[in-house]
Amino acid sequence: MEIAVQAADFDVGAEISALTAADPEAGAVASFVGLVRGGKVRAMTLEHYTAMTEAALADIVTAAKKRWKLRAVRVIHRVGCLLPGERIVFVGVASAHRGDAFAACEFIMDYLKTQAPFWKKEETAEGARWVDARETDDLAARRWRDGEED
Amino acid sequence: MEIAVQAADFDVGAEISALTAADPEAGAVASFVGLVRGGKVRAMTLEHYTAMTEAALADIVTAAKKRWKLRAVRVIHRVGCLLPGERIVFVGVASAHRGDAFAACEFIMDYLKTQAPFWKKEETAEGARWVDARETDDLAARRWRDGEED
Amino acid sequence: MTLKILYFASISEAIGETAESFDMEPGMTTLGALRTALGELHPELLTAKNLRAAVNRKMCDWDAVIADGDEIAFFPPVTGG
Amino acid sequence: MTLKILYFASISEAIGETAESFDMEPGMTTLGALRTALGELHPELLTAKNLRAAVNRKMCDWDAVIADGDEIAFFPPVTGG
Repeated sequence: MEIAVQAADFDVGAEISALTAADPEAGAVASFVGLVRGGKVRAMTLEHYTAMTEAALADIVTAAKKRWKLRAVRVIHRVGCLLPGERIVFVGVASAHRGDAFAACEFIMDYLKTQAPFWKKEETAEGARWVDARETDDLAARRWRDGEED
Repeated sequence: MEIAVQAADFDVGAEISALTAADPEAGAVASFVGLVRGGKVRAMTLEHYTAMTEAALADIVTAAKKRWKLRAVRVIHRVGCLLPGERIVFVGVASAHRGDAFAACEFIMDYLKTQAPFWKKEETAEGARWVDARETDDLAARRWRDGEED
Repeated sequence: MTLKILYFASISEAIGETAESFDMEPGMTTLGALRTALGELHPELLTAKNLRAAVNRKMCDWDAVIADGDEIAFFPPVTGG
Repeated sequence: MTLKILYFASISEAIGETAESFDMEPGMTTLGALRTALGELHPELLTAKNLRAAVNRKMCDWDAVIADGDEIAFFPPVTGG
């Protein structure tokens, strides 16, 4: 399974190892872990569009595989209530060489941030509020379009 | 310790977790693992310039910290004899936001590939041979210079 | 035609519903037209900043064509990751 | 002046040494001049493709100035990572 949407935490080391297990051609693994930042936030709840989420993530992974030479991809996104310091998301990409792995990993994160149906609600001392989308995330996703062939 | 040059393997999951432990502002960790590729290679020996290696890696990390807003950095490079599938190098970068973490992680790998005094010797059925430097690695490191402010 | 309508996150909270069924007059066949029609019941759909929508679980622009039985979701810009 | 010379990887194998001491005539004070002088003992230093060098553990260009007591290393392009 390439994609998982789950309440449970995950084992980053095991996920990274699994990406290259039994694949002698995979010389490079780029990965990303996103965590709940602290500060004023006491807790965060992640809502998602259950029926659409995995398909949206699968579309993003398919686009990455079309664009770069990849050996294996893994995306895990947690939902439900998370505390500061907890992991939210994991993206791992294995490839023969590092250039493809780095680019695809960042591409998947940039598209996930603008295309995958998750919404964060933060709880602070002043109450709960839905997190605003960041304009920089739109810009990050858009920059991959300039280089598209099709 | 940010930098380690060692014969022993390392625990990728523990290294990634340590980068954000007790840092509530670190919301993003980008990391890279490089492994010995198989195929014709039976084993690989990594020679290095002991007195220079850690200083060279420290210079690369310092340059990355000057260029991006980073919370923590970890570089581990193994030396000695390694078998196909074994980990060679780990670079992990924690930051508040993912853009800085991704860029710095790739920058460190690109500079490590051209500036850190390690040399690989491969053993194949036809004998042992020193690995040739790849021109693409020079190009990868050079592209960071175009955007330099100084 | 009958549509299954879903609301998420701040949109769902503002409207006070997570799902409903909606019968639309024939002839109005775009996502944008649906938004306008539903907006008479839920003005939040008209005033929401950067409202997004999906047709049958694919994010679409407002000129997307919709058909009987479609599942239409309205939501704010996504904030996962 | 006396210099500590180190060789690594394929350069070390070609020359058959990993380290040696070298006395250089005064007046020849760049890395490039040292390479030329050492090349009389070890022609591999002149023929090696893309030879690299470090002065006191910093990679340097051939016009780098060297001084008595310096540690000079010669090696092929690095291939770690």
